[in-house]
Amino acid sequence: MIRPLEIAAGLMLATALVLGLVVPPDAVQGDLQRIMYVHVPSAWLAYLSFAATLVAGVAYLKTRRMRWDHIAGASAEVGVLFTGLALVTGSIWGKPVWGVWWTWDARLVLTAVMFFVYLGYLALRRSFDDPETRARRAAVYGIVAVAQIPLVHFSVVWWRGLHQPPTLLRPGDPQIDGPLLAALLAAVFAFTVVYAALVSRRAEIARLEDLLAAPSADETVAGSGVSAPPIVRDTR
Amino acid sequence: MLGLLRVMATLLRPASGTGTVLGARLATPEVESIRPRIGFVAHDPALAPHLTLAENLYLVAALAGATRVAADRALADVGLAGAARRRVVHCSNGMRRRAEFARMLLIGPSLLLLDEAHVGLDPEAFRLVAHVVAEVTGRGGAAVLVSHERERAAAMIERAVEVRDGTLAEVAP
Amino acid sequence: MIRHVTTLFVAHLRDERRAGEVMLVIVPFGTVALLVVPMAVGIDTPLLDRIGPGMFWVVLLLFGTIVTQRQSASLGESRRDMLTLLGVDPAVRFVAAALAAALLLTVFAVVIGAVTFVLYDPEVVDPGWLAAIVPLTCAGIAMVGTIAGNVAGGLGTRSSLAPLLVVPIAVPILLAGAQATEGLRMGLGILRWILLLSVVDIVLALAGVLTARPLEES
Amino acid sequence: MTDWGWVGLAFAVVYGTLIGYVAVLVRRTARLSRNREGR
Repeated sequence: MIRPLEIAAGLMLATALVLGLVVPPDAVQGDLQRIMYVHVPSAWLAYLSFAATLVAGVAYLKTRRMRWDHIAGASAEVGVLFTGLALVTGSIWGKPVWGVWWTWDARLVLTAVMFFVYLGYLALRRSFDDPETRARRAAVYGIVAVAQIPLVHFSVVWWRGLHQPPTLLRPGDPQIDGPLLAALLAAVFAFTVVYAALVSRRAEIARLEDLLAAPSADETVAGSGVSAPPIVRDTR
Repeated sequence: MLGLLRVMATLLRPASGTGTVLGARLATPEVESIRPRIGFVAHDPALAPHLTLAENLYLVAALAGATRVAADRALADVGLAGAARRRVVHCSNGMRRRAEFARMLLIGPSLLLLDEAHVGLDPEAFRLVAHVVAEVTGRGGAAVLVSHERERAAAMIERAVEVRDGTLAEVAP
Repeated sequence: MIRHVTTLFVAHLRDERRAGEVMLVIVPFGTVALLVVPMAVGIDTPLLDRIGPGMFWVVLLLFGTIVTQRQSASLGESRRDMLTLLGVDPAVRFVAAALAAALLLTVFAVVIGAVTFVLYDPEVVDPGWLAAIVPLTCAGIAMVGTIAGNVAGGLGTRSSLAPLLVVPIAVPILLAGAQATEGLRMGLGILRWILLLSVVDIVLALAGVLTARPLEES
Repeated sequence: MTDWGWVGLAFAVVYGTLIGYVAVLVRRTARLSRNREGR
């Protein structure tokens, strides 16, 4: 059963794909600039998904409802996917333009650092089998990690400086306009809807997996989580 | 059985239902005021491996606001006066278990929770369990002893409760 | 409260002095790392002079993380329960552990600093500033490491997972330390790196204290 | 490699990965709901 959100996401993705290929090439960079239509949305989602993981983590710690933990985990997994894509497309853009796969551009470095923070977060989540412990520990690390992101940003920017041409990673840059801007915004919007659809589906999977793993009510396991046993008077 | 003991020790939040320990409602901030009155001896002893038995007890004394003299006396009471300077890593399991009993004597809890405390103890050490329990109940406190060997503990039990597939059933002691 | 911190702090240090894991295992390991680098990059002295300080900071971060994950830092579950029942606040446990780690890291830094000086013969940098930069970076690494240790507490994979949790978010600490020393060498202003380091340490101290309690509930 | 070659590569990587990930999610959902009925 495919949800309406997923149909919308599919259609918008298709439109963004077509738009990205048919709009006229950039006056300066030619067709290469089209890579922006996949790179910029991915980079944007790298940040968005991390923010969502933070918010969901805080919400879990407040409400203790597993729903939030599932969203936090799902958003991190989808987030690491887009962060990886942002890095790959960044390299694919860099090779023809600068002749190198990797440039120490402040934003690429920041994206790479976030990529590894995500990997740490996901590795942490996989290490726990008790959902409660996993949710709590992941939420705490998520908060600490995201609290560091602005500091990472400052340190990298001070170190490398922002002397990169703004069109490389800045969405909606004044230098591109008209149809090119429309294609870029369409792509960013489409990818965001795709992100939402993927996260909701992945969170659903996480919920099912937790249900499957949890011992059902009648299978009590002595020594681990103890369900509240009624006191029964039984004098033998 | 560790789960239920840890709930009673206010260390594990009950998944559902409520209860009170020493007058404090579980899973509420109230428990923090009664925690110092709870003594909990779990399976593996709460001892720093590289510190000596005495140093471990002095640490507990410092945190619980007791004196070093009291710590030495507690060690002597459990027959570890001679081994006080020995590092935990060089002590036998029996000696580590006795050090745990010394810790209980030192902090003098109102609620004593012993999880399989006498498993694998020689008879002489088993008498220590009775001694520690008596010390707590003597002061009007309560002791909860979890064990598979009911007969051995029978002497010091007033009430017994059995766990059968998740249900607690009170049985004759 | 302060008494609890000092009591636990002293216990951590005595535990470590007895175990000797930092001085007899991690410090030698850090020294070996500094020894093998020239084998890889060549022993062209001007090059070594250039990369010396950088190697110092990398070894301090990577092996410093191992210092925070040392055995005597990880209290077993029963010892954590004992401290909880004794009324020791989880935040106090964090502060004591982080302080102990910071002190051990500073000692570690001084030793590998000396080793770097001997092996790489870098240009002498104003020790006055270093005396401020090194402890600040050690405090930062200590706090991130202690938080990561608590987050990954009780896991068999802790010693490999914790470094992955620490290093990416410790980038500002590494950059501040390395760029500050670079600034000293080139006579550039380093105040902003010292400022960044202080902000990072404050944020981490707050994060450590505030997350201590949620981490501890089971 | 021509400009269009690079563009094609970037699009293929991004859209290919997304479709691949959707396929993984669909397969996992199917396997999970089958397990839940089976219990």
